[in-house]
Amino acid sequence: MDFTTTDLRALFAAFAAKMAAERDALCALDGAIGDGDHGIAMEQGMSAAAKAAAETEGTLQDICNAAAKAFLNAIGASSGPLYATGFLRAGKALGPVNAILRENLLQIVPAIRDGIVHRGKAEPGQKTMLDAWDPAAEAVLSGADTTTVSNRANEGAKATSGMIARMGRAERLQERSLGHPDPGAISAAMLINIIASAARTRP
Amino acid sequence: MDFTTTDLRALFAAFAAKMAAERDALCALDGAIGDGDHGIAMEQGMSAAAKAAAETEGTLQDICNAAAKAFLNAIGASSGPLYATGFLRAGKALGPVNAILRENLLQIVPAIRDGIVHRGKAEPGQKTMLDAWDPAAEAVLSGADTTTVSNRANEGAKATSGMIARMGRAERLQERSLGHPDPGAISAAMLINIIASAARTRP
Amino acid sequence: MLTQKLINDGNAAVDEMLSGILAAHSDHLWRPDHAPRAVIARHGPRPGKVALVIGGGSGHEPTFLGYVGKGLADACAVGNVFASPPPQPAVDAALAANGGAGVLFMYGNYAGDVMNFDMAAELLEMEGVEARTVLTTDDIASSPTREKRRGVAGNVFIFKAAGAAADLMLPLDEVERIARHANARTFTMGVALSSCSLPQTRRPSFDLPIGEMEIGMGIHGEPGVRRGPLRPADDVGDEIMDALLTEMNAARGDKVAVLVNSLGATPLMELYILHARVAQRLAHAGLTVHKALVGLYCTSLDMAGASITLMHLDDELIPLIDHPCDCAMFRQG
Amino acid sequence: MLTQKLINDGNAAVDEMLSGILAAHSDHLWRPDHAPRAVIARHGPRPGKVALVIGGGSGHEPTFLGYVGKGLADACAVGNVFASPPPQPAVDAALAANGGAGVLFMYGNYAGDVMNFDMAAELLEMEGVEARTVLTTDDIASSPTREKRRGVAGNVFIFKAAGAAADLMLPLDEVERIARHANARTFTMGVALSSCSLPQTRRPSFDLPIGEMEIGMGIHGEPGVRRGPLRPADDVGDEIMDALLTEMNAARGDKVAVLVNSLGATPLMELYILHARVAQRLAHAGLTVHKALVGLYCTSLDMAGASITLMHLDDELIPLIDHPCDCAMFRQG
Ligand SMILES: Nc1ncnc2c1ncn2[C@@H]1O[C@H](COP(=O)(O)OP(=O)(O)O)[C@@H](O)[C@H]1O
Ligand SMILES: Nc1ncnc2c1ncn2[C@@H]1O[C@H](COP(=O)(O)OP(=O)(O)O)[C@@H](O)[C@H]1O
Ligand SMILES: [Mg+2]
Ligand SMILES: [Mg+2]
Ligand SMILES: [Mg+2]
Ligand SMILES: [Mg+2]
Repeated sequence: MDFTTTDLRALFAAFAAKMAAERDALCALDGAIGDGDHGIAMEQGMSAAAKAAAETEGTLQDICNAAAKAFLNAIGASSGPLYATGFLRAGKALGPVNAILRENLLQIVPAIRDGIVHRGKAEPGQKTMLDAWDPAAEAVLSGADTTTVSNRANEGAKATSGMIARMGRAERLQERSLGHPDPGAISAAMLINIIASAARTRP
Repeated sequence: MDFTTTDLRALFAAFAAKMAAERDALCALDGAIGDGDHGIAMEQGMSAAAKAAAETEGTLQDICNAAAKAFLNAIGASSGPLYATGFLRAGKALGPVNAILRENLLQIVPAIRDGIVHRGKAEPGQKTMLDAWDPAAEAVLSGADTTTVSNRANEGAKATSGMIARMGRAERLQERSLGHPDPGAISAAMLINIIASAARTRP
Repeated sequence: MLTQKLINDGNAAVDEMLSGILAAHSDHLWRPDHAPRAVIARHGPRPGKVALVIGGGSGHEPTFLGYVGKGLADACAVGNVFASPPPQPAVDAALAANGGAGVLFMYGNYAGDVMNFDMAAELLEMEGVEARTVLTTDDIASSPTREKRRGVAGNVFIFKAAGAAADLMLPLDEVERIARHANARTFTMGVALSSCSLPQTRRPSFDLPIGEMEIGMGIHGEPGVRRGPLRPADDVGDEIMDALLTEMNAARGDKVAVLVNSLGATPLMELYILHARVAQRLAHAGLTVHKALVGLYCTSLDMAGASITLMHLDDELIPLIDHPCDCAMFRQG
Repeated sequence: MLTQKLINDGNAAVDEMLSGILAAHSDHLWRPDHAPRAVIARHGPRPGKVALVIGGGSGHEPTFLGYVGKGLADACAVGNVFASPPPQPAVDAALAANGGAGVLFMYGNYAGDVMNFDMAAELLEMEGVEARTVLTTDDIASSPTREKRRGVAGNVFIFKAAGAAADLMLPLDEVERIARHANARTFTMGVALSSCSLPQTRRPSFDLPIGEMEIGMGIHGEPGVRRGPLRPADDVGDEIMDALLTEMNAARGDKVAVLVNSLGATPLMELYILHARVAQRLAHAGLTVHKALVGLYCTSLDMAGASITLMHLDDELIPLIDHPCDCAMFRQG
């Protein structure tokens, strides 16, 4: 079964719904080691991205580009440039087409990862969203199934609790960042889980 | 037994000790219908008055005058001019002498009352300190004993709960002042009780 | 539990604050050696000028101290927290600022202040210095009768007008008349969103549950007209503006000065959100905003909340409100 | 329970605040129609002048908006609460303020701001406008390494020096050099006495028990160096001054500018008490206070607490710090 522009719009809508539902929990995580707004940024960003996606005619890439721009302009912050760049790369990976094979959807995971790395210059292990995106991307590239991709993302996000932050606001906390998961990694795992579900061929 | 300048200094010290002990309770009463500082004013004022009394050589009147001035300069506020004027009148009542008959000490109650009325222009029933000083003063003038004088003061202070304030900060509260006693009347009753004890002939 | 404050000994708070103010603003302010609670403008007072002397309790900063300076008040008597100063510092302030043209005392209408400043005025008369008094009574929530009202944030505009009149070397009669005129045309109402706490007790002065607000609260935490659920800023603005506009009774095309004031803990973001509504309401009423101040001008220690003041301008008040002034905490022109 | 705030819809707070600011300060500020989050000085920008463009998240008022005006910043890009603005308003602000002599972006050193403003600079280069960037890094508590430090209240002095240089029509190279020089000589450290809460969540961003304080906290509520019992103001002042003086490493006789800043909810009384200690310590260190600011200059929403900033002045910085400026929320000279 194909993954169409309708499905891509639904994917962004699912991102937005999840971020809205998790807003306060993500803010609380960010409050512990950051500035308490990550849930707000993700909710507002994804809501704008979903709206732009819904309103955009055109190819999968067009929709991703519109979502990227809307996400960035709605929020700025750290997440804005990182995900905007990620979505632009996702659009490139999907291509200027109206549909792809559903099993190929997982390819946006490494694409988003690359965009985040390009923009943020972080490395895995520095307690950022990359610690969810990177293991999930590697899993995709090694041909793992959707469940494994999800698991890698979840494990990676969870493992940030044991890391000392080396990027972003939490960097200045040093040892005090230990014991708290990175909010960006937690929200990243949520997004990856949604992508993985969408990549599963429907019955 | 005589009431001497030493006893007068001790009386101011007793005022100061009581106001220090009741500071927070009086502040809480003032917080309900005023600005929350009555306990602080009375503590600081009486502490300054006691210190001035302790340091003043001279007659009973000299000591009262010094206490009045110190009380006023330490606090200002509403209580400052009212009690300063009251203490000046008390000094006049005690006279430029070194001792009086202890049973005559009660005469300072109407004297203080008169000072408060002169300065503050309040009438009984307006929910002020006068509602303790006035019934106590009337009791003294009608020759009542120390216990009765104390009782009148306590009853008068308690009765302010049922009054609508017509003077001072609480005046603007109208009906909302009902149900709360007037902090100035409560502290006044405490002072009157101390005067009444001091007026009892020691065994 | 004690409230969170950056202080040392609560009883020393006012004197330590004054040390800090004098250290920071020695170019604007000085104190006579014998009168540590009298603060005098370095550049305002001069021979032949009416001395405007303001004062009141501490805890309202930048009121009153912050308004001492050229073009505004000449001196200030500083009381304990929420307590009128005693007469002596008011006398000392007046004598230090005296230019031989008389003294005008201005302060908020509170029983304690009236008693203490009246005693100060008596003492001054004994020294041969003529002293008049104008009470500020701008808090419309505190009484239906103008004379019984409290003086609150409107002080800023009222003192400003009187200070400008004095700076223009008008005689005492005129300065007094203008001060009364300015007061009569100034209207304030506020809401509190939290209690404040005194440095000496470090306990909330009163109990205001989360989710409620006190409408018409005074700047010492005196309870207001009523308590009700906390409403959105626009509704709060509307309730206050309805009351102010009714009281002010201005004609379309009239000019006003506006002050949206924090009671201490409410930050600028909220004040400007409130001001957005105030500006809408004034535009809707056909009134022109000649001057708008938004910020901390008359506070109540660490209380959260805000007040709105309108001064109904006229041809006499406009140049006085525009008159330059240079105070430690308020500059203009 | 939701924290007590005078707001309407939390998501609309920044835009409503901007409406209020534009309503109150239309004589100082304007916005391009197409760019509601770009705020431009009415009187600063002019041909041949380097455009100083500042910006960052909201919630720090009067930082950043309040420092837009003649003699200081030419324009400002306004982000959501505690969130860097996206590139577009920074581009719009820069284009509106552009005088043909290049643009200098200045903002605090935060990952988000760096990414967004770098994108803005790239976009500007594509439009043929030269854009440079100087990050402020004055928060000594945030890292032992200068380049990794956050920018906090020291922004006021650092922007001030750069703004004065630009107002003096110095070329871009010089303005940039001076901005770096000013930043390198500015040192800040703060303590928080309470959490803040975002308008959207109205919940405390973090948990700070009564009786404790957070030393070295950032202006977005980022945790600081350590948490400890709340100490008297003098001890807090000493701990901060010890750290600042060690970092600054000035010689006796050197001059400093001082800023004692409220994080939002801490009122002037407490700031001046703290400043009294700061002044003592500076006198004891043999340093001369050339300028002292005490008040709300760089806040963190409704957080209680304060920061102390020292700028180590030299012959180049003194006239720049003294240079007149006329902004909506900050005036001098
Ligand atoms: N350079 C970076 N690379 C990757 N992720 C980053 C980087 N900097 C920050 N992050 C992520 O951004 C998250 C914070 O996002 P958010 O709260 O929206 O922004 P802000 O820090 O501006 O408030 C962090 O939890 C972290 O995962
Ligand atoms: N005119 C007056 N006559 C008598 N008592 C008064 C008058 N005005 C106020 N009071 C008393 O003063 C008390 C308040 O004193 P205090 O709290 O020390 O002063 P302030 O009101 O200045 O804070 C009131 O409770 C009331 O009893
Ligand atoms: Mg964040
Ligand atoms: Mg009181
Ligand atoms: Mg009082
Ligand atoms: Mg943020």
